[in-house]
Amino acid sequence: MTATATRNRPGLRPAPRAADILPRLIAPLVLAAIMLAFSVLTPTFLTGDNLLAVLNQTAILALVAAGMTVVVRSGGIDLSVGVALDLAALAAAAAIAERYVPWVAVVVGLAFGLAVGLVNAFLIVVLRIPPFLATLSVWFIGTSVQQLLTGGGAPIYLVRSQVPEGFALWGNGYLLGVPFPVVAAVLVAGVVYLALDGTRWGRELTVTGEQPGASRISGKRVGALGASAYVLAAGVAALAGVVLASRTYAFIPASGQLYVMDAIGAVFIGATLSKYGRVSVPGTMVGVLIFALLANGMNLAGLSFFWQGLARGLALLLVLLLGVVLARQRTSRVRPPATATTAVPARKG
Amino acid sequence: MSTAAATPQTGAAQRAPRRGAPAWLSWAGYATVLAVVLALAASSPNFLVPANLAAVLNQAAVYAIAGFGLAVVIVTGGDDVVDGGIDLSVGAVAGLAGTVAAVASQAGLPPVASIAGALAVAAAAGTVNGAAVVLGLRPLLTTLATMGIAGSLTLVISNNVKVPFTGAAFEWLRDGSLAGLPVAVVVMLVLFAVVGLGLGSTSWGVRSYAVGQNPTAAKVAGINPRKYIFNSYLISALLAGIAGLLLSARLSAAVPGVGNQILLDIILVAFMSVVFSRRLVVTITGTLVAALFIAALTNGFTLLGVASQWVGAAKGVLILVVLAVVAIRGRSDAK
Amino acid sequence: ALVLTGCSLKEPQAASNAAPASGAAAAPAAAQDIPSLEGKTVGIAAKDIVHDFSRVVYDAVQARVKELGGKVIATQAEAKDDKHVSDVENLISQKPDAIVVILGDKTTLTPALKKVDAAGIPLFTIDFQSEFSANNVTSDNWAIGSTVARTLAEDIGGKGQVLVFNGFPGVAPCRIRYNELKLVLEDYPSIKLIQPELQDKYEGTVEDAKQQVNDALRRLPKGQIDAVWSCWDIPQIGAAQAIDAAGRDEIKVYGVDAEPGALDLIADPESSYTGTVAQQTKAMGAQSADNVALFLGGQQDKVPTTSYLDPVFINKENVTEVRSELGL
Amino acid sequence: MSSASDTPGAASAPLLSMRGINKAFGAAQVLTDVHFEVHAGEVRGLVGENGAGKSTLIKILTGLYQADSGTIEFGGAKVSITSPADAERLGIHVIHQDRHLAGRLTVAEQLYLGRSEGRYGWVSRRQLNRRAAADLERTVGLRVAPDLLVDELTVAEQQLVQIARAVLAGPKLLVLDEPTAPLASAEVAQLFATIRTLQAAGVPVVYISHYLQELRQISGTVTVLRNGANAGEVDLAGRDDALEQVVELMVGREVEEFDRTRTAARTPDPAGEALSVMSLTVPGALRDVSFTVRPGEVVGVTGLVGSGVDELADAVTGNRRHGGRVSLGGRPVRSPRAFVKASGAYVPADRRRDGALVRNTIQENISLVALDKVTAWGGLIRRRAEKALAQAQISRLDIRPARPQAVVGQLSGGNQQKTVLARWLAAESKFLVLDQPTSGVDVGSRAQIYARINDLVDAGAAALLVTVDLEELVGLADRILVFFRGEIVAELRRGEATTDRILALASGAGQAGYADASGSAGADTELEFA
Ligand SMILES: Nc1ncnc2c1ncn2[C@@H]1O[C@H](COP(=O)(O)OP(=O)(O)OP(=O)(O)O)[C@@H](O)[C@H]1O
Ligand SMILES: Nc1ncnc2c1ncn2[C@@H]1O[C@H](COP(=O)(O)OP(=O)(O)OP(=O)(O)O)[C@@H](O)[C@H]1O
Ligand SMILES: [Mg+2]
Ligand SMILES: [Mg+2]
Repeated sequence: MTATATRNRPGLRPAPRAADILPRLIAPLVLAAIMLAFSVLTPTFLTGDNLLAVLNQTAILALVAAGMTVVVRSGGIDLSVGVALDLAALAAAAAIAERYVPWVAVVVGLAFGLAVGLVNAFLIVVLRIPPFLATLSVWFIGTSVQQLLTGGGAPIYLVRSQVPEGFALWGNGYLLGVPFPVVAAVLVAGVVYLALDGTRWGRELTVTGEQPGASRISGKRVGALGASAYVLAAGVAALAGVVLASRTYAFIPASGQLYVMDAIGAVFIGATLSKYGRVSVPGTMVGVLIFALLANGMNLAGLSFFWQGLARGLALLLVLLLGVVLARQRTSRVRPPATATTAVPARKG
Repeated sequence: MSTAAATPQTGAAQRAPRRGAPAWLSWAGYATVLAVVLALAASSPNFLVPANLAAVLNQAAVYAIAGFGLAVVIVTGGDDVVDGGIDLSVGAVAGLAGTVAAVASQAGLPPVASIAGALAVAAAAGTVNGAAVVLGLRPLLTTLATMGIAGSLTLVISNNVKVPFTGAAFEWLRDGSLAGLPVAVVVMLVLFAVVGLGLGSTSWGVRSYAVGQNPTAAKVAGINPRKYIFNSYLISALLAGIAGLLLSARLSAAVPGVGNQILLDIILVAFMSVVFSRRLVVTITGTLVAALFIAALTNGFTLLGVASQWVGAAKGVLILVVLAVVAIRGRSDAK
Repeated sequence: ALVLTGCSLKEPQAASNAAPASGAAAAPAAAQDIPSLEGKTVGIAAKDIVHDFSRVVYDAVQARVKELGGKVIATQAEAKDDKHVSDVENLISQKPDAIVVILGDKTTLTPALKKVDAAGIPLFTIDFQSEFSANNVTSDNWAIGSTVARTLAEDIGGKGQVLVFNGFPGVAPCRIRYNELKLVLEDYPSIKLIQPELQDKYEGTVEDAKQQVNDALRRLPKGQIDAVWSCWDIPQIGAAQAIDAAGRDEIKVYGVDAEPGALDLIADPESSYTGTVAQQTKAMGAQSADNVALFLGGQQDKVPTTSYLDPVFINKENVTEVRSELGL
Repeated sequence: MSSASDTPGAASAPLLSMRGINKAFGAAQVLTDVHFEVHAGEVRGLVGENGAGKSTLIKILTGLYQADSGTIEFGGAKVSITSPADAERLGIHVIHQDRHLAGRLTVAEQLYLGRSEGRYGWVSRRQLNRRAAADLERTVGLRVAPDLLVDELTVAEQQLVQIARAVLAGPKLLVLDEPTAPLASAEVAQLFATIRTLQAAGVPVVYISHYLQELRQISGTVTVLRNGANAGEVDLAGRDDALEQVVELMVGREVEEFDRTRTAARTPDPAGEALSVMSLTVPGALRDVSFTVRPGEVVGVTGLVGSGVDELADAVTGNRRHGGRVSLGGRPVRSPRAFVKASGAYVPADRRRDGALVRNTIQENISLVALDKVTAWGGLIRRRAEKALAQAQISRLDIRPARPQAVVGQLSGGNQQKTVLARWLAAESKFLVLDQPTSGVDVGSRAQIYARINDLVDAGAAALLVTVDLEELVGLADRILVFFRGEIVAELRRGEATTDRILALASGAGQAGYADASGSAGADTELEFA
């Protein structure tokens, strides 16, 4: 009885229990398991060389996913990040092909990507079209725009020897022995993390995403906050586009689409790190690494691509199932009560 | 104090004031679509020709049928982007079902057995989705995983080459007609009637909507949400399987990777259906109209001779116009 | 493309031999005796326009039809079989005087082409053999496939291991070239195709191929890969970039289509990109349009079942020369 | 009143008997060895402070939660209830404190959901609507179009739909968890009539409420929970000071001040103007409403369901489109942001949706509006300052648990409400719009909330209090505006307002002979609004 009394005493912090924490560590644990498994399976996997190369390969996805995290935090989703990435790559590559100096190419690339974010923000915040449908439409339109800007969809190739150093660096340079794309991804992820979880903007964005009504009533600029998320995501995707153009010395239409689904997947894998299913940059990065190391490991182990989707899908299901099974002991998630959902502009009774 | 109970509700003679969106607003979506289609008809004499309309219906069938399934999932799981119901595996399951049928019939199985096998595989995929979601996995991630698995299995059994879909039965599916309509269109209309009435006019439908909007409310009302959610994924996979069979018949072959090609359009038609409902919820009728609208747009642009580079943009903008009309409508009666 | 102004923002080294993205115009031959297409409408259905080959052909047919005074309705299917079928059906509704189909697959497209035939619309194809086609303009893909395979085999001295991109299943030329590779290698028992084969994707091809090859390079250290084969150039651009960056100069890379990006790499003596095949894309497009005109102009006898245009093999020696010759 | 009903209880076996119920959420033990019995034909009260575990006990009874240990007997047999469907099968029907409704179903669909939406599974909407209209009118006296969406109803109407749903099921045991929180007196009276009808038919009712006066009206015995354990049972009919005894058991100490009426009358600055509302119109809800609120006064607003008071709070705070002019401190209010910028505060009625941030900590909830006080250069939030800000409010309002890092979604309703209020106190808002501020809040907490409101107003702030709790209204407000069908029908001053009079006016009794009913207040109103 005395135990009960002390436990109920206000102000006393309940000790965290393993059952509380374990389900939330499932993604990192699976990441560790993947590393362990592949380092046994293939000798090359656990070498600094390979791991650095994996990081380098995955930097673009990491950037896109970091942006996606912001949008999902704001209560939306962005299917058009691929378009932002492509248009940025297109503009940057075209500028270099037209012999503009590197910084102009980068600025123009970012501007093109940001334009996509502004269009999304307009559609979703001003016209109040549901994010899923708005960004899907932008995807269709963006594909078309790429064709219109490239004479029907011609790739833009840059001759390696003629690409100025200042542009080639973005995709191929090194900083203190670390590939530049990795540096960029780490920096961007760090800044986005800090912004989301440490600043006023991030706090207000989170609240707006989860309970728009409460945020409005508290005097927050709900529209501007939502808009900022789409613009930021597009901006980060645009940076990824510049890196891609620099790295491949080319713009190939529709290259960005490759990252959309993986980014969404990584973001939601990361959500398992939170008790409330809240997405976060560290979680997203764990998701990104799970995807990247799985792909790399399977390639190194010589698994045919016929089977890779199967293996990846099963691994994903396994992570999630483990998380759920471990969370069984816990209570249900706290969720804001059903509001008029995101597919529809909020109504009031 | 209790004396006040004498006249609980005064002014009983007056009618309750009417609130909410006026009924006519629910027609805004239809009106916009109709306006676009009429504009197409006015600009091309070949549009409103029976043969062309049949072609449009035929092209819409696969997307509409798979869209019905996805609509059931969204209705039952809720339309929240993050936590709501979604089935990303519809495309891949359609592709897998088509491939299974093609491989089976190539191996000499009779058409009925091939089709049954294909639907059984689709049902298995639906079972995995349903079970995982009921266990508490996020639909988006679950179906992303099964999408990969189904795609992978398609590669494995087809060896990544097209598998011809031969035999009289499949040719009939492709070229035959019933009551003057292509077979695929008849299948689409029958499924529209079955799923549409089921979701719109039965207890199952009302309960599915309730589960999707507030699972706790459904639970409190004595409904077992899990049953409905599980079934929605099963239905979705089966309808995807049927769509996949019709698609393979239409292409005369099971095409590896075709699942990824059709996924986005299926998602589009299901979500777009919201536009055609007063409650702003996903509906089967809306899904059918959206599928027909998208097919009519593609067809219309070809008839108008719009350059291919412009088609994607024009389609996207018109879809946005329809969405915006409805979003603004939703806003006018909010607040 | 994209045009920006403001000269101070440009790189100082200006002019010189900058390679533009798309090639200069190559005038179609002998316009003299081709009947006009005045008042005629030609429907065009391309499978995709993502790579140079199909896009240039697509543009060339349209340009030539317009030059001959005809009207064009052009569609492209974003490499989706279903859309390709729909496009052809939609073209039939428009009742054009002729339909040109660029690339495609016999199995999936035949029923639609049958409808074209039934509607009495003459059908022309490019790089795609069909029983309903009045004329197919194509390179000899069997020749392309076997020559690339032979060249590869000889270049690596008749033995070694070859990394292969598993080609698009639905694209007939790809299938033919892959089958030719296998056929040729029957006579080179010491050459092995590395398993598993790599995945060829439609989207994000360069970067994705680069990653796959990067991983493969680490899996198979020096001496275990001698060449990389693909049925088209785009993945090979990524492959060559990965190989060059890894300094694995023992590996040779072969593709088909003469993508400008591939030609740039072949022209680079440092690069592992060894060879590709140019098809006379502009000429193919123009030829098809000319055949349409001849056919509709009543000169059906002048239209052969197949018009072959010679492919040109490109390697490090002849790349500069061929480029200027063909305007690539 | 109804003391006759408790004799059978002692004699016969109880209909429901919950024994030795234990329940923990994570490390927090919420129920400890709780016993609870209900006999046929009785109205059993269940009371306790916020967070005492009442709702949790009920959720275990309906299968929404599973007890960690303990047994449930119903109708003499041991039962296992693992889902609400099990409970319904036994005939146990519950109106939960958190309204659980499917927002985009129609009223008719929601009314029969899970039960008999149609014949043979086939739903005929026309028939369903006709049936629903009749059933709603008959059981709870609610008149709304049955094809409206549930989302389009007011909170009170939604509550009535829920009650009707349970009554229609022909329950063997009806549990009402805070049923009257959103209801005005007339609706409460209707509800009581319904309960008595059930009781007469032998159906027992469990009634959870913080309105102890209500319990005195309808209940025989109340069970008191404290800190998740049985604190005792009190027969309300037994003693004169029964209610005081209940409070004592609830709180675990004697409560000296259980009187909510404030003694000193305030004298607001007659020239000052905090809020000015001119010709406010909300289609379908409010017609040409004008009034002002001066610094240093509390203006109370009340009205029945459909009188427009809910829309009033939304409109005044910029959360609902409206015609006419609203200004706060001289600045026009067109958006919630403008309202907050003008130092306005809004405690909305729908706490869990629009008030508390359920996935955030107490600390994050409290700092939301006052973020600039704890934000350093670059927008970085200073966690230490934030925590201090929260801690101050936590102790001021006695929020429990007193941990800034506790997640608000897991607090009891009353503590959630205090947290929402704390947010505005932390921001030092000068004008409060309070919509049902103590809905679901226990006696002790309520006193604390009233004290804080009074402190603020005495310090020169002003408040617009929208409430259906007439005692609260009379106790707190300096002036009271009574609404009927979207218009102000009377303005009463402190002293001239009694609950009976307000009730009569709110139910339209003053309409015919307006001047008679409201006396001099009528003239005042004329002057004020002319
Ligand atoms: N899902 C949950 N997870 C964790 N804790 C919970 C949960 N639900 C309730 N609690 C805790 O259990 C305790 C009892 O809550 P309960 O809702 O039963 O109180 P109550 O007596 O109904 O209070 P109120 O009068 O405010 O409604 C509270 O401390 C609350 O924080
Ligand atoms: N809202 C929040 N979001 C993210 N992290 C937080 C939040 N609040 C606190 N933290 C972090 O959690 C950790 C514990 O925070 P808390 O304020 O409870 O610390 P404490 O144990 O009270 O220590 P202190 O002595 O610093 O007050 C700190 O590292 C803090 O930065
Ligand atoms: Mg409670
Ligand atoms: Mg601290």
